[in-house]
Amino acid sequence: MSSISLPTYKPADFASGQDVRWCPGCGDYAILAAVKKVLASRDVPKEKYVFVSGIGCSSRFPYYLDTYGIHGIHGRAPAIATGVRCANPDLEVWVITGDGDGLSIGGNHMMHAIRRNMDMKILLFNNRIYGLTKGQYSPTSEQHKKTKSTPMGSIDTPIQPTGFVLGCGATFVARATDVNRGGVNVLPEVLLAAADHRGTAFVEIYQDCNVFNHRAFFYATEKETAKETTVHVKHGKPYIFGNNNDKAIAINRCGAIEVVNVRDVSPDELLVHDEADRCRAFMLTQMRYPEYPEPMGVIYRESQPTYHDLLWAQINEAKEEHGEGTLEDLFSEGSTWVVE
Amino acid sequence: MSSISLPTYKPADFASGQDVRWCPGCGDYAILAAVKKVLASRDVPKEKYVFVSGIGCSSRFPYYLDTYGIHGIHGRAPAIATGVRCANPDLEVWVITGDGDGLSIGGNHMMHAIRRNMDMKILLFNNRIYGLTKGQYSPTSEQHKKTKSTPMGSIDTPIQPTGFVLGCGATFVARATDVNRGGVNVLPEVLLAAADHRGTAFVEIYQDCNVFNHRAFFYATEKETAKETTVHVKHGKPYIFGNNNDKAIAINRCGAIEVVNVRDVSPDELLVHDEADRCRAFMLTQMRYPEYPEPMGVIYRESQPTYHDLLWAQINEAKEEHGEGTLEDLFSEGSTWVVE
Amino acid sequence: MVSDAASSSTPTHQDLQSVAIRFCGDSGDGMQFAGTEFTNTSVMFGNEVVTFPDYPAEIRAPLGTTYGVSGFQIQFSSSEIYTPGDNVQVLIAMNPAGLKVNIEDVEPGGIVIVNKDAFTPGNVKKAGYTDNPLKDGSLAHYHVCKVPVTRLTKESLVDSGMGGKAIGQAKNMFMLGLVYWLYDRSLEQTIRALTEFFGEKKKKPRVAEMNVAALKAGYFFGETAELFPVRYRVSRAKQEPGTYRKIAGNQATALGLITAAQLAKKPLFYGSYPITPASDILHALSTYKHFGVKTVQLEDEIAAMCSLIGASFAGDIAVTATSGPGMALKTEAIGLGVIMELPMVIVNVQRAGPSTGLPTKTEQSDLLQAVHGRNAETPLIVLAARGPGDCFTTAIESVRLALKYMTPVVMLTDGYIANGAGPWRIPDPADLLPIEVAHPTERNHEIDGKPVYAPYLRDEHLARPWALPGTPGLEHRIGGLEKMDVSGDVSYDAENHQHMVDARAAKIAKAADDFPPIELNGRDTGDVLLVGWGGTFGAIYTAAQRLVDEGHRVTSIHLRHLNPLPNGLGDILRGFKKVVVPELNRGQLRMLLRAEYLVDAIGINKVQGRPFLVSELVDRVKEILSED
Amino acid sequence: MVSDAASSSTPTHQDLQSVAIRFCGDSGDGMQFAGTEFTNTSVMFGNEVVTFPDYPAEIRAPLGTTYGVSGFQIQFSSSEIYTPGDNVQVLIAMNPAGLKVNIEDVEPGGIVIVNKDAFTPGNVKKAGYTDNPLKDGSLAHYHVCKVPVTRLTKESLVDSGMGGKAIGQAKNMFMLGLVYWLYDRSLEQTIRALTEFFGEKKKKPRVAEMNVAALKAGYFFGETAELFPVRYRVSRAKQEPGTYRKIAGNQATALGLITAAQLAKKPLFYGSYPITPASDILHALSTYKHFGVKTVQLEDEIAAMCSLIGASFAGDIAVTATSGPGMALKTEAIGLGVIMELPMVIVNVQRAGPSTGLPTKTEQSDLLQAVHGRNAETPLIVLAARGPGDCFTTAIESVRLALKYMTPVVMLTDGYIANGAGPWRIPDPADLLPIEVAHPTERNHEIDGKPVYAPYLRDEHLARPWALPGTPGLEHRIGGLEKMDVSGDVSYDAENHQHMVDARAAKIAKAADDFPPIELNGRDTGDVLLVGWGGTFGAIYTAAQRLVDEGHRVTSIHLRHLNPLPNGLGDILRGFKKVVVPELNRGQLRMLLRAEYLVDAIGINKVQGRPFLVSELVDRVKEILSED
Ligand SMILES: Cc1ncc(C[n+]2csc(CCOP(=O)(O)OP(=O)(O)O)c2C)c(N)n1
Ligand SMILES: Cc1ncc(C[n+]2csc(CCOP(=O)(O)OP(=O)(O)O)c2C)c(N)n1
Ligand code: SF4
Ligand code: SF4
Ligand SMILES: [Mg+2]
Ligand SMILES: [Mg+2]
Repeated sequence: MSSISLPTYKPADFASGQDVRWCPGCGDYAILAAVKKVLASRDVPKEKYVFVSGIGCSSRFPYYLDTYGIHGIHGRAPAIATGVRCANPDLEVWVITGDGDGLSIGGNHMMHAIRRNMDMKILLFNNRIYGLTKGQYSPTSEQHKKTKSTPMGSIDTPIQPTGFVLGCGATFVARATDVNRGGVNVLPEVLLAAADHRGTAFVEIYQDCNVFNHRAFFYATEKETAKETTVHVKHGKPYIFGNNNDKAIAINRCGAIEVVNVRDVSPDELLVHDEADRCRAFMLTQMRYPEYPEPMGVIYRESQPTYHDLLWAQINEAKEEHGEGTLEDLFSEGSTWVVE
Repeated sequence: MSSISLPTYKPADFASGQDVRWCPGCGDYAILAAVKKVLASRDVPKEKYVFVSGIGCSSRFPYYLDTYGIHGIHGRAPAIATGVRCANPDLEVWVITGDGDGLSIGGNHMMHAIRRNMDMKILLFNNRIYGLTKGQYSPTSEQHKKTKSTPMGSIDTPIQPTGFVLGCGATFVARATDVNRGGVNVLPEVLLAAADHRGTAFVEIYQDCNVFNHRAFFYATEKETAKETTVHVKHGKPYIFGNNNDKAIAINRCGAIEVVNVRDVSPDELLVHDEADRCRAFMLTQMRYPEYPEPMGVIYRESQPTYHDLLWAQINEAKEEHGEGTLEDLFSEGSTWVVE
Repeated sequence: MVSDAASSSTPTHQDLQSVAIRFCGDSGDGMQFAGTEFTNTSVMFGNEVVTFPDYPAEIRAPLGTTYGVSGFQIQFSSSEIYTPGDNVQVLIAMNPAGLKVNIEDVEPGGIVIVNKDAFTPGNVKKAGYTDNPLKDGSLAHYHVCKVPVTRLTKESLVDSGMGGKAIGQAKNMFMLGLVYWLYDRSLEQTIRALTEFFGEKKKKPRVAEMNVAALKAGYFFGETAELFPVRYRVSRAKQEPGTYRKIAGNQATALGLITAAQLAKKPLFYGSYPITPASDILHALSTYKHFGVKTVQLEDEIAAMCSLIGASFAGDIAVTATSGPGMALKTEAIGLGVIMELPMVIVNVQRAGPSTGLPTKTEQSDLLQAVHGRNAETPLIVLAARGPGDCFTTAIESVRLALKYMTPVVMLTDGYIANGAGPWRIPDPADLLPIEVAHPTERNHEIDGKPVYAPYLRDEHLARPWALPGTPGLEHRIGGLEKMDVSGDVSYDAENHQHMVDARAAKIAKAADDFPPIELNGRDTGDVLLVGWGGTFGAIYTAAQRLVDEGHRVTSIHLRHLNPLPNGLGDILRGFKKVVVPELNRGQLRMLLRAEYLVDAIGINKVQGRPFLVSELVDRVKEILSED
Repeated sequence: MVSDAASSSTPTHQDLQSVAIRFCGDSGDGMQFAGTEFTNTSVMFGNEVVTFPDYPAEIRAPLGTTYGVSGFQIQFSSSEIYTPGDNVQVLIAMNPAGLKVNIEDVEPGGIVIVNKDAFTPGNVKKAGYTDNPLKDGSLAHYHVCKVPVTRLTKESLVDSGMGGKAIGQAKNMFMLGLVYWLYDRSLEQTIRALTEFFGEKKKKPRVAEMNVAALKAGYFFGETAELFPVRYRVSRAKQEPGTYRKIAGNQATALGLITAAQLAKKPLFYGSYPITPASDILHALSTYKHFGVKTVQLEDEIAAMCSLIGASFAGDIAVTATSGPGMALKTEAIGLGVIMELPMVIVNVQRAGPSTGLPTKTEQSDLLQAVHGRNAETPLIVLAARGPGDCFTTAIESVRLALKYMTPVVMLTDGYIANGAGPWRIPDPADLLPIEVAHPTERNHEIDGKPVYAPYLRDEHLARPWALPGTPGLEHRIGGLEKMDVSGDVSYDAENHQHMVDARAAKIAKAADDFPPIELNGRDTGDVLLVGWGGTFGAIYTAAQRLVDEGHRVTSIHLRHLNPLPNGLGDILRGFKKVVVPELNRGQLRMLLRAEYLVDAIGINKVQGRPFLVSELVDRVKEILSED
């Protein structure tokens, strides 16, 4: 469309030059690499990006990208990003958070950024543990997990992030893994879709914490199991999975999810993924390993006006109605009188 | 079961004697009366009740009940109640909150109390407005609403409380209206069910704020409309509603909700309410006026161990394993040596 | 003396210098409206005016109870005044509860006008009286006018075709009309206001008409009933020439913020969460979208504060306002603002605490929180406004300092000045100094011969540069970890930490060089120096004047700048035998002055949710003068 | 002098009074473990020991970089010591980065043992050296032992059947073995620890065996390689008779809290959210469920603090711990605790700020936040522990005061003493005073002749009664609104507010009567009084001793009680020409002392994330002594 030639980037152009300080083997490295690739593939000049994070291992992310960035305080990245978002509609805002940062202390900002459809991409690095503080359980840790703070096993029921954000009214919900040595590596596809979404794009990324919760998601990333334990969802495509692509997801008469054998259903009767169906999406997010395959890819997407679109619309409307405000107008509003 | 005779109460026994200071015509009065009735109808001695609230008109509630009570700080009632709950398993804990208190500033504590299945009843008085601070919009206010803080109309998408708490993993979700001049007054039934639930019982109550948001829920409470705009859900019973009881809720092949005419379906084919189906419950909560009738009654209920049950179980297990701790044990743990 | 509406005498005119009058009644009685209208009429007439609205926390407290009483006090004068008056000369009581709560503040011989119809046995009892005070002789020291306001209002509106309830709500206008008559005021302003509010805004022209009718009926009743032996006149005050309007503190704050943004040629971002008594700033600002003002109501005060971090980073003038409990929640994020060295203004409209406290009452007890209430060494600038109109000036200065020193600034006001109103001389926009802001567009430094953007390279004021996202080549990342001087990289280096802690402190300390010299109200030596800050200005100033008039060697100063303290303050303090610090807290400025200057400052402290009375200060200073 | 592992001489024994030794290397090199084991062995041997672990914020910072260096310093002694030592006599450096960062702190002539194998060109460069420091003569002032630790460890474990990675991880044990040999220490304690940790806890007996083998190999290498001309002996310290154990500050806090709960015969509720360096208290307490301890990890610090309100209301001993940013978040709810007058303890393990700051470094910069950091007038008790073992005592006193005065108590520790460890003499439970707690079971008051429960009827200490939910007849409701004296009903009354504000303040002020008298380290008059608080005790005490030894008229006191300040402090301060306040902040206690006593206190301030060196204090005090 525009004839101005945009810079073309290589992923390495997005490296900030700071030494990356995650533990060797940390899943965060793979995510960083994938994000750099996606940024390089897009038409957005790098000075337009603002990466905002909270506190946690994952939240160190902005330091490693040569864009604008804020390493905030614990749990508050969506709120900080809201300020950035409202101040300048030309920027592209990404939030990087962890399962503790984004869902424990920061759960409320997450909820409200999402319900407001605040235009930002939120990548939640879910390693089911507090990494930076050295291994306490997090809101996504499985019940009975033994950690530093739960030597007898945790007694909390974990939150299910994608289901939670659907309940908050999210307009874009996706899931991917940091790496994939088995099935399809959906991370690039999901990141790109998130980047292109207008509104809050929520992406849960299963991330291996090599030190405090190693192998937590190996069922979903390793060759031996990935195809049986995950299902790659794509709009308009049936929910087929399994080592032999022989299983599919169906919905029974009462509206409940079932796993069926592909051979038992005629191909055109196979249920296909409808990105725009929130209730279906909710069902998909309730499918948990090991009972069900877990959905990967874009689980839900709808197009809604964003908060800042509406904000600027009101500003413009006000200016049209009242004219651009001047100090003279401002001061002399209401009843005035003159003393000579 | 027990032979000790329990006190029998009249609702008036639960009046604290403090003058009730809500505005004339406020929906809170009806809720207070209903709660007093339910308390009086139960076998629990009144000193066992602790009512905890945050800040807001609704949060004045505990002052008016002659039980133990804490009028807390804004948004924090579930967290305060968590402390009460863990300290003494014999008490019965009720949380009273508003749409601002419980879902704006307090959304995070709401989410976590719910996911932990912290044993408490949470009554959320939803008047879709900030009452106490004189009329700003709240997280449940409809988009475009003009309020003191949104003179051009609010631009936030409202949160849907029952859907939100289902996404948080709630084990009990119900809805009622403060009064009902049309259909069935489900408030007593819902309060009683909540009282009897072990775990977090979340109850949304549509409440009229006579001063700042009058008539917000009249569609659901008034004679002319209530039967068409609400559907009373009961476990095992079909979803029949309408002035002539001629409409019902069904689920289509793709798992989506539909309104059907009762005559078009054979009676035994009518979909019946299954309290234990979370995905169904989520669908029900997505039904919003005016497109759909809104569900009233117990939308979801499941039985899960409560947080404090598990907490005490660990304490008892530890005591069994290590014996009741003594200071001698405590001090002399690990390596010690003696200086003579 | 109790005169009945029926009794009569011929009124003559008497000139007064100033009058304090208080309207009171149930919170549904429209006393705030009546008081506001009386204020408007008086300021437009040309009086000096100071107001003090005082209302219960409940939206509509139960009728007839003392805790449901809503009051509005106005002092209007032909000379300069700075307080709403210690006592009132006139009390308008719409019901027994109002009378009960307020009668003590009426001067002996003062006028008390009551709505006689409201003194039913039930109401009398509800108010906590055993006997009807209109009958038991307890009001003998006052000039009491018992007017059957309810009945007269009804009768005067009998032809309006309105329902009884609506008519009942016009009582306040009847009463106001009567008071207008008594002080020889024009009804014009109020008639216009009623027409605009009910007629145009609410689209209820008949309600407007009815209220106008009641207003006039009250006025005419005054004329015909001959209740009062005299009518009073308070003539115009000599004011600086100019165009004036009435302004309340919160409104002035809003206007100041917009003005500052315009002067800086930058958009104003206001992120906040409602809380009494700060919400009115949000309400006001949200009506100025055509000034490019963005008001965002967030989920809580933490989010509000954090939104400022983001908005400021991205280049807006970022402001929030709150009150005590909200301020507590913001402190963590304010610390982030301090270490990121981003400009922003946090307005704290103080209210009585602790905790939820007395949410609609005033207090000055958040000063130490503003100065010290964050983890670690987090110096920032703290200013306080002294009165409603001064909120405008203070807001502009707050923004100016925030931008110049790249720092969060806390601006303190309080419930008393936020809700109180007075006349405000409208400034000429051309007289306002522009606020300079520069955003780098080029790399500002070299490392190893390569040009880089160094976000912590300080200027002569020790302020760092403010490069905005969107600027090519200046990409940088900052946050809450300690950062390396100049480069802004994360640094755990010990000496660097010391350096940065010291630099942040030095920057704030240096800001004092920017403050105007302290103004003395009086001579620079003497027996007592009164040192005040914030909304107590009027009472302290007036008390000092009165003490000087009585021949005492007393001077007062009023600090706008509380951190850093202004240059030269120590010398001023040392010029006086005694330093006395009146505050609506237990001695917070006093503690700062003692620590800084080692002066044995004495406090006059009051923590009652109400402003000082001038007489309290005068009496206490006299005691102090006579001690030793 | 650089001796190679190959060179040899016959070692003799030399007795030393004390030695400071520092282990350093990559954060993955197991330096914390080695240091801890050396500490354990030393304390069990009977030395006085003070430790200072210092590690980077990253879990596993990139190998070989200077910011990834992890250090652990121990001073062990045959006489009383209070600090880990300003400089070290021995440095163990596992890699070039460790050497680079730490070499400056080694005394001239000190021993430097390096893992020669780690000095590859790549590592040397990564550490920021241009040349290999082992070869360029830059270490000429030290006794450097270059040991090929990697190779020797490998060789010694070649038959272990373990993989190269596991073997590589045993290097630290080889090095530790060598050091044990040098200081003539038994391997017993560490062998037991390795067996317990790897063998029993981790169920990896082969890893345990391998580490034991490496440890022994290191020891034998010392014996055979004859690297050192002498071996050193630091004999047992004279300690008070009793049973001892080693304890770190956070562990002592945990034990103190449990002890206090047992002394009060009440359950301990601990509600918290993880944050470095406070999390270890949570970790420790969560292993004591058999003491009835309830540890709840909440969603954030606000929830944690609020859970204390609920738990305390319901009758538990309610405690939380956090650090700076978390403390900021708690302040609103602490205010609620103050007005509800509920007992609870908030532990703040201070770390370097502002904001996230330097999260693993120590600082004392939250004192003013503890005292003033809440909205409105919210007085509470503030205590600070002076060392690891003292955390135990301070925790008990905090609980005791909280219960007696029905108030939140803030207990300050810091990263330095929380992680640092020393020997602790185990008290005899019978010597500990019980803590009395009474819960009313009967109505305590009458109103209009009817018995009622009055939750704000104060006792002789001005404390209110603590009736628990579940008690029939005492049902009551309290919260954050100001309450009527005695009855506890909501009250907006002005005089009552004044009374309650004053009563809360008076109650806290009175608590000072409970504090033990201030102990002077030295005479009660002199030239300089050093006033310290918190974790700087060791450095200040030692500095004062040294100054006295050098003939200066110096005394030191160390305050445990920071709010209210202890009785008699003013008199003590006035006994000295100068009052000097050393703090790891910019002068927070100094400001409190100046304000309270109008003394011109001088600060010695350091904000570098590290503790004071004794020499820094000594030098600075000498300067001060020589001024004027
Ligand atoms: C207010 C506050 N509370 C607590 C902390 C300590 N803290 C830092 S990161 C973190 C949790 C990290 O977990 P997560 O968000 O899952 O990130 P990860 O390290 O696992 O990537 C905590 C509790 C803090 N920095 N600030
Ligand atoms: C920390 C804090 N922020 C803000 C407030 C002000 N405030 C009191 S109640 C309230 C909202 C009330 O709305 P809601 O919870 O819906 O209760 P309602 O009054 O409508 O029953 C607010 C914003 C406060 N008391 N404390
Ligand atoms: S602790 Fe875990 S999440 Fe953090 S950097 Fe290391 S491996 Fe990654
Ligand atoms: S403001 Fe609304 S919610 Fe509050 S008491 Fe009045 S009617 Fe009820
Ligand atoms: Mg995590
Ligand atoms: Mg509400």
